[in-house]
Amino acid sequence: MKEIELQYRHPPDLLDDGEIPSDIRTEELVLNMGPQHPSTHGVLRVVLQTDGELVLGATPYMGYLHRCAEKIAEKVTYRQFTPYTDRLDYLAAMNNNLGFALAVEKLGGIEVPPRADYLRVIFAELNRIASHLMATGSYGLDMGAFTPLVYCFREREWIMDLFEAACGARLTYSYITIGGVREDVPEGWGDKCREFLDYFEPKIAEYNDLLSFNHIFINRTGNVGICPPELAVAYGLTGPCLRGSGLAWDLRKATPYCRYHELDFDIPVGHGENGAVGDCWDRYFVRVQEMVQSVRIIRQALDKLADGPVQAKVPRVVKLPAGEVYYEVENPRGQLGFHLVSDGGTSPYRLKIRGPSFCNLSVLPVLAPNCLLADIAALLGSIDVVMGEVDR
Amino acid sequence: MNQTANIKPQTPLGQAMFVCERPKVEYRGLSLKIVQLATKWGPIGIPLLLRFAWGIFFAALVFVIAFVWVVGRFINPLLPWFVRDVVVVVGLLAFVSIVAIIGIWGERKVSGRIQSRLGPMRTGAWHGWAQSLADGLKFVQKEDLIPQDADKPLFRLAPYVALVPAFCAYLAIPFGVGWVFHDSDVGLLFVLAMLAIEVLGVIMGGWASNSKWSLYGAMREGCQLVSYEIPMGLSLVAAVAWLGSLSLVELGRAQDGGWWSWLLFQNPFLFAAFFTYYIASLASCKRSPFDLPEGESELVAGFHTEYSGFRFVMFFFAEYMGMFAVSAVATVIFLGGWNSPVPGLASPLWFVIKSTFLVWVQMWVRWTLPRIRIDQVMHACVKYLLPFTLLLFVGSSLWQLYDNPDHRLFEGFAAVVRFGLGCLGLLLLGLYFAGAAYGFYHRNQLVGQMVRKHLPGA
Amino acid sequence: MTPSDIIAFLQQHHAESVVSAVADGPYPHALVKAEGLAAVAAFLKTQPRLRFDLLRCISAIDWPAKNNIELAYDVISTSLGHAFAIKVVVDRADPRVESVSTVWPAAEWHEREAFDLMGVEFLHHPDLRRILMPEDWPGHPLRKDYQDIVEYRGLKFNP
Amino acid sequence: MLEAVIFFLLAGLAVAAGVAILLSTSIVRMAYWLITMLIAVGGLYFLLGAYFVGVIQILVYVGGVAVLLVFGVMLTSRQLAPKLRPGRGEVVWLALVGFVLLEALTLSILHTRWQQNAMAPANSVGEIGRSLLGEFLGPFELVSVLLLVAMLGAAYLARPKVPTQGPQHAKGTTVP
Repeated sequence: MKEIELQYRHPPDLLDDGEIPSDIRTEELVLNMGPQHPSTHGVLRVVLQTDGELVLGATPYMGYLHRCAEKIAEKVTYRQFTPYTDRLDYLAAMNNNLGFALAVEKLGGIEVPPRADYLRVIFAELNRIASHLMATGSYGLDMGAFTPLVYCFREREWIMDLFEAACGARLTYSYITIGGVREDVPEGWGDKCREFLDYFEPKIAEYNDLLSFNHIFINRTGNVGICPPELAVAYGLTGPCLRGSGLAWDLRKATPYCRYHELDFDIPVGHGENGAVGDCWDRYFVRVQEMVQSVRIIRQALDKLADGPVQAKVPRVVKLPAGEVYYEVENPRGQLGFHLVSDGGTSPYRLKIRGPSFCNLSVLPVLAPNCLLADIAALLGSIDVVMGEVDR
Repeated sequence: MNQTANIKPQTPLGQAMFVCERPKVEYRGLSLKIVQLATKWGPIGIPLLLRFAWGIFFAALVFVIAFVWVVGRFINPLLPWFVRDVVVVVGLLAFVSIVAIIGIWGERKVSGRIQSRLGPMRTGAWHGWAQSLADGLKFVQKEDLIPQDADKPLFRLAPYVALVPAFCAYLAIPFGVGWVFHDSDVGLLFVLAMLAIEVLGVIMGGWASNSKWSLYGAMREGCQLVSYEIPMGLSLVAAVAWLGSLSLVELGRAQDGGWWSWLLFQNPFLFAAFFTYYIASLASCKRSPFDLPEGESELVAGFHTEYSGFRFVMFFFAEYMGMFAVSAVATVIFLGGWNSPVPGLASPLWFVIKSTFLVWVQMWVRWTLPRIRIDQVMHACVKYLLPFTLLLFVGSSLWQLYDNPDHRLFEGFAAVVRFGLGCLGLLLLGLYFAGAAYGFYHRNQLVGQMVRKHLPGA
Repeated sequence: MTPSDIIAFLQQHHAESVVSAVADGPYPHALVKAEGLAAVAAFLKTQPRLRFDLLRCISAIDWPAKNNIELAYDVISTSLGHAFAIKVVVDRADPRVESVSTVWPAAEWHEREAFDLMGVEFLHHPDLRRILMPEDWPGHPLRKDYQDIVEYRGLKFNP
Repeated sequence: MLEAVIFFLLAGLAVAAGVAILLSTSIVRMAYWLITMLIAVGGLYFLLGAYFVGVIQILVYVGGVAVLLVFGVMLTSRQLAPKLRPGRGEVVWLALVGFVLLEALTLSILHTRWQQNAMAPANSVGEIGRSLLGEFLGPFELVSVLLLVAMLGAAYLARPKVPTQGPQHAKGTTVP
């Protein structure tokens, strides 16, 4: 059967050292991890070929959450598709909205007022923090530490509160729309946001004490699933996975959108402090450091936020000129790309979505061999896939 | 287990995705009776039970106290030995059940507090104390699932094999002088033997489930327990060699007379042996960071993945009973058992308090640390714990050799070290209580203003 | 390098493969013959002045009116910071094109997706299977003329 | 009276388990029957007042040896429920060997002069320790050397199959 015939690049024969007689060798076991498994973070199925605890090969199978977003896009108008982008990476809905809005604006030549641009930056970065909180917390959970998850959720709740105050939703916002943001933030929202940042910044040190520099945690994640930068680039890894491999590549710096070029921030990269560069710990810690940078960005953006309109003059039914565009933004999980083809109508002729998790996950079969079974959880958690985006 | 690599499934690909028909469930025998009773009386009985939970709780408390008093005062001397044994065993059963029930509730409260939550708050009137009772009722009503290709007799037997030895361990644990079912001269070995049998139930359940995740859990449990028994035993042997007895009652009695006479503070090697024992006992109870057999992020639920209903509860009970049992052994051997910190107040209450504290620390560790990987577990045992405990054993023996009236100078040195160790222990305890008090005082500052309103009971 | 420089550079070295190019507008790209794709891809990746090492996306666009399927390869260089795209047009009835997964391993899954949803066959792909749809799903859903199926494995769908 | 009842219960269990080992075809079941028998025999030791031997029987044989046995059976068996059936030729040989053993046991039981001794003192741990390190010191040390050799052999066989974690993870991959 095709399904369980695993495809190896180089089938490792780790057991054959020429001395151990073959009859006391253990046999290989095919282990079906998922689609429902606590550490696959959704409905991912990984077929593992194992020898005892040693994983010899892993083949991911996706499609359990395939909702045909690209096909739906061809049937609905541009504005109507914004809520569907919420469901791609449901942990970073603001960023998805932003990517789609920017792609449409690029093709339609729509200018966005400055206040909307700064609000977009603020909300995108807040959502980046929320998403990274989820990633770090659930990574602790994958490693068997329950408490960081709850702490991270405690802070995430606050961000959800801020989002709720701005747009009324806690998960699927559809707040950043074509031409700006849907409506202005309520009175005093900026102060609440600052209050949150003041509260949140010291908490990052707390996570580091509790989890990042925990000896067991470092032993579990350091030197595990090492992805050298060449491999990461070759497999199209982006976001924290690529930066964890030591490559300072961030679209917010490389091809700045919104107002990121006016804001001052650093690109954290993995240095291999606790193992080799590009191991799980590096990928994890890049996320923690990115939260600090996001806080910096939000503070600056809040300072620059001046009164003004938050919506450009865009007709109710958006009509784009015929043509195409490929636009990418830096999402919490990597670069989210929209390849938008228009034939001059009111709905996209074709919309291809490049989910960062989709590309990040493709490196799993390469990194998984020679890991232990428990390392698969570490690996998957550090790649931090959201299946809504892999399957779209 | 290995057939899967060779034998291909007969069903075509993707078939399992679209199974619409649910297998019909048939209740038979006892399960049928329980489900019938539960569906008939549950909707009335459970709310009533919970409404009068306080009353029932106090009534039960009064009844148990009266029962123990009457048995101890009047019935016990009159009865033939086997009837007395039955009574004591029933009492012990009640005690370990309460330990497990309170342990399960306590674990949830502890985890809640550590995670700046509240834990169960609704069931029962006060801090959700009846939560484990409600859970028990739920579990009894649950469907008793057995996987189709499971080895059914072994699958049914496994929870008992896990539970019964965990209970049997209590037969030799003394709660005080005279408060022991059977004072054997090999009591310590008996407890260890019983805790060693417990692993059989786990392996049996893991294997009989016919699930690969369960099998992995069983394998991990097997390796882990067999290896960690050695450092655990060696740490205890150091203590046993110090006092020269395997009888738990003797060991406890020898530590009479204040906290400085506890074995923990007798020499630095025993002080370290307490911690090696405690670490090894965490591994033998499958507690975090050694909870690999049931590591839920890796193995779903490990060896009890396929268990549901009351069989699952039995595994759960076995775990909490085992936790208390190893803590009880640590208490008797290292912490002076039922002896009070100041001389003359020996009581079984001290024993329970100390053991509960150790169980509490197990929970504390569990909700703080991540899980170790299996190769690190084995390395930690073979490379570090085992040589270290051997060293402790040798060191403790040498210390004993010199610590006698013939070596005046050394005796003075030993006294100083003992005093220092005692102070260290007290300091640690004081730090702990200070930290706990600080955390309690600042409990409202853990969460922000906007977050706090989401907490239940806020 | 600006898109026009890249196009000029490409036309200089691979004049026989590059059909046409668009240097301005929101989507600068070069249209490449299907036969020359592998060579152009390797050139883009390895040429020191281009170094397009990160394949961002492969998009397949169905054009029933033109009776072809366009494949767009969006690439970016992490070392030089410039972005570009190349396009290939394949026949709609028999879409075949050389796989670029030997140049960019990232293409492997993108090509599987294009195969799955658009029915483009990639030659010399190491593992060309469906990726999102079930293995036995009829048709390629993202084609413009795709008809919704009414039944799949005994499961009836509402129209 | 009660002791006799318990004795017959335990002895019956031990014999039944022994027969069950012979009759069962699943190797895992056999292992569990063996454990049952070992526990029953341990119970007999308890009944005899030899607590130390009984406890050691359970601790070592049930807790250690049997666990490893089950473990090994689980890991190395070819199928999920391995069946063991002797071949035709084997049956003859096994019957012969069994018969000879049975004969030898029966004869030795019949020809032994059974004498009733007083029970050994209950506190036997010290006695055992003294005799082990006194009278039987030579054999004791010999056995420990044997165990050491066995341990070294086991360690040799179980040399790390897990590759040392390091940057060679991605060695097998082709990065163009």
